[in-house]
Amino acid sequence: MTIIKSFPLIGVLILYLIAFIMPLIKKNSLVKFLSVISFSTCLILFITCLRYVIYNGSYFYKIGHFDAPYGIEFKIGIIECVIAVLFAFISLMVSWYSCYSIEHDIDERKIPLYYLLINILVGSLLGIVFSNDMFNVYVFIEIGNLASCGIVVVKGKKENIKAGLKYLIMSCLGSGLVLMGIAFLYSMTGHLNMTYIHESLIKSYMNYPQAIIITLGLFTVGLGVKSALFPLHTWLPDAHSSAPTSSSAILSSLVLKAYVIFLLKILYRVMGKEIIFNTPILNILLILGSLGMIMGSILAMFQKDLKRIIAYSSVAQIGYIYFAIGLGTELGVVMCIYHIIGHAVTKSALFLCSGSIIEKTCQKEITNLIGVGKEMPYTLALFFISSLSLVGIPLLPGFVSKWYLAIDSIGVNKLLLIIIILASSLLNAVYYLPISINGFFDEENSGGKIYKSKEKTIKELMPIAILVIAMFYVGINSEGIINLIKTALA
Amino acid sequence: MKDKILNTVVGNLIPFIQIFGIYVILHGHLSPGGGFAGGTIIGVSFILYRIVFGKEFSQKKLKFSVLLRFVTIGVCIYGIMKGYIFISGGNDLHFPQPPLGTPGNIMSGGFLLPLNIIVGTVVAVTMYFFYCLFEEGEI
Amino acid sequence: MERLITNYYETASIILFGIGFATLLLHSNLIKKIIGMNIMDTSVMLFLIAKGYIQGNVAPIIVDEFKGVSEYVNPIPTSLMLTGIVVAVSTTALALALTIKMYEKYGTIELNEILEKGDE
Amino acid sequence: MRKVIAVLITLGITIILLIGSMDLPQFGIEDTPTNNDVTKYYIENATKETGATNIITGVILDYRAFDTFVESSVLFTSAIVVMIVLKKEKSK
Repeated sequence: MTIIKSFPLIGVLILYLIAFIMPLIKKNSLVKFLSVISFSTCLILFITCLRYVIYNGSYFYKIGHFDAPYGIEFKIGIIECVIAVLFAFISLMVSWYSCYSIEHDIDERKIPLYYLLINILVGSLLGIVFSNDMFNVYVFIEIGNLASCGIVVVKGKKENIKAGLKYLIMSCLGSGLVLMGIAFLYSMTGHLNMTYIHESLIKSYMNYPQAIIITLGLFTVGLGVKSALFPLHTWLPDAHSSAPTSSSAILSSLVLKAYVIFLLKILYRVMGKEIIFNTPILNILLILGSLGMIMGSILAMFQKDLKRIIAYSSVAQIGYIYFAIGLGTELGVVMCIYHIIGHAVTKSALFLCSGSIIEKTCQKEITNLIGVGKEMPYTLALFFISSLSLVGIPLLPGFVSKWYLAIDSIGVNKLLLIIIILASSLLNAVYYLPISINGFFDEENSGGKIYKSKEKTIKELMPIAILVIAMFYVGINSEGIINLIKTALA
Repeated sequence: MKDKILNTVVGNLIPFIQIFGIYVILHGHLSPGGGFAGGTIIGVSFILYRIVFGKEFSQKKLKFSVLLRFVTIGVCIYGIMKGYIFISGGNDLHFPQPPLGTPGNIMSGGFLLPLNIIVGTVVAVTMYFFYCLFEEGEI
Repeated sequence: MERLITNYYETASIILFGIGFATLLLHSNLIKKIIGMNIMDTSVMLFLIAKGYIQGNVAPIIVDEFKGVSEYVNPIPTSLMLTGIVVAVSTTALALALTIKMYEKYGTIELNEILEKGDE
Repeated sequence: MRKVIAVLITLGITIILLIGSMDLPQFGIEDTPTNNDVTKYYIENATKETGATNIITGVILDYRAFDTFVESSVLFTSAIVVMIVLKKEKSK
């Protein structure tokens, strides 16, 4: 049974190896098939590994023959496995969806290269989640950076190139700061393995009072740029709205989250509670998160383009995640991870729905989409259900995380924060609900159009439907998921 | 470029550049250098070839499909070889491995030499790709 | 402040980092921005390399015979930066490629002019 | 105005980093946290365990081989992305 221990590594290697042979394949259908097969294999492997970890506890997995401080190692715990299952599941659904519709977005000869980039991107994100070695994470961040830039520019339009260059420069700035942070940590401790850095820092952090704070600042700003923390989010709307539909779904539901996981690792596994509670870092994250929750929604209200609205809403949701980290309690960390799961499922469903609406009607502006519910009732219904989750209707994941965040704010005696959560939910309702309501009930614009003329076939809507069912599962089974994450933290 | 002196000089120079690159790759585990440095040197020789002899001629000699196959299969073998070592090491299985040999010989160091050669190939071809794409947009 | 003078290598690389950052922010020319990015990357590499240096020791390559553990400099920063250099090369290549494409689409590489022209 | 803000941000970052680097150990001496057991282990055992007399090659291709594997994928990926961006399609 020891072979189960190497399943995470095998998953990452399978994604990379299948990606490497893709440029040699001439038939596009075979490439799509290979991509779907690789993601489903990963999903099976990670689910097996999750079951193993739940029964046997977390473990360290050395890569190669050499033990921890000399070689590189993975740390596989419950949280890592849950996130890995989530990533594999969502990328499987997105690549299944893209099988039917990718030809509308990009040139036919670039399709094998596109699937190659998606495979490499997901592999690198899994690497960031699993790895227990700082420099290894940095290399994974860089490859993810290149691949995510690649899936933005693959369309080849003017605005894609501009958004891609902006994204590349901003995220290079971010990874430069992260590398500087790693250099500071290395010169203070002499280790690159997170566990050993922690042991060494606990002994000697009193010797470096300023350097510790500066290191934390470097990591926060660097990863904040990459995960679109509020004042540093300027690249996100362009990149996410101009990319092909399936790329936007992956970028906003997976890529941003992996960096948050890395920041969590820095805060709790590398630094430890002793150190971070002596610095103002958590309060800063709390303030920036609250600002992001409010400002992201306000900025989204002024947008005309459907995909830009959803992109700005990502800024607001990232605000929730940082808000949860900033609370600084155990429940806060649990809700951060729960919100990562809930938001990933919801946001990918939203992007895929809006992508199919835009693809079929060829209209991007929401004022032109009035009455679209008569033509595409099922797609718009799925969109409506997913947007209800972000607004915060009971049973759906958005509500659960808002509820527990409010309880936690009472727990730390910051009642003002509840007002921020309520205001943010209201603002979400203000810009999400009109889209669906106008789509369904506005009769004027739909005169003369044939009913259901542009609806996608059931086969093409299946991935979105499965994502929405998964969303219900995450919402209804919230108790079980939260308890699972709690056992991992204890 | 149609210049006789240039063609002759470069035609005679390129083999020496390539031999130097191969030397750096093969001695990667014994002396300064290795796959990246040597690969760059060989890549430079390809680029020089393309500058001097022109697009059509070098496209015949260095075909895009062949080069692409070199890179992809090279990286694939790298992944399989290293994956074998990773999994055998991570599970403490001790699968058979090539012998380490006497340090200082070229044929020593187990997988180090083949890995250096693969890295060198990948780097050389990638450098050549970069040049061609930046210059003309074709390979 | 004395530490800044004894740590002159780190001080110089941090100032270099500042120069790169300023280049990135101040210039609107895309090529200059990329140069600034490169200077930043290089300065971080110098910073890390400096961590491995020990005065009077030789490079970690065994010539003829093993001299003893305390005769060689630290090999870890060097090997990390070998990786870092390749990463920087790849990123620079992609940024330059995007710049070429920008020039084809907009006819200029000044960011101000591109923003003025808009997406029409 | 933008330029003044940019200069101020740069100066701020530089000064903050300089303050941070004042805490760090001295440059060029042997008695620092970076020259610890791991370094000594690498120097002592690299030739025995990997067969390389160039210790750096031993470290990047054997002890930290996973880094190098990902790194060659970085190079491969960037070649692919540059190809996507710049390759002209032959008109058929």
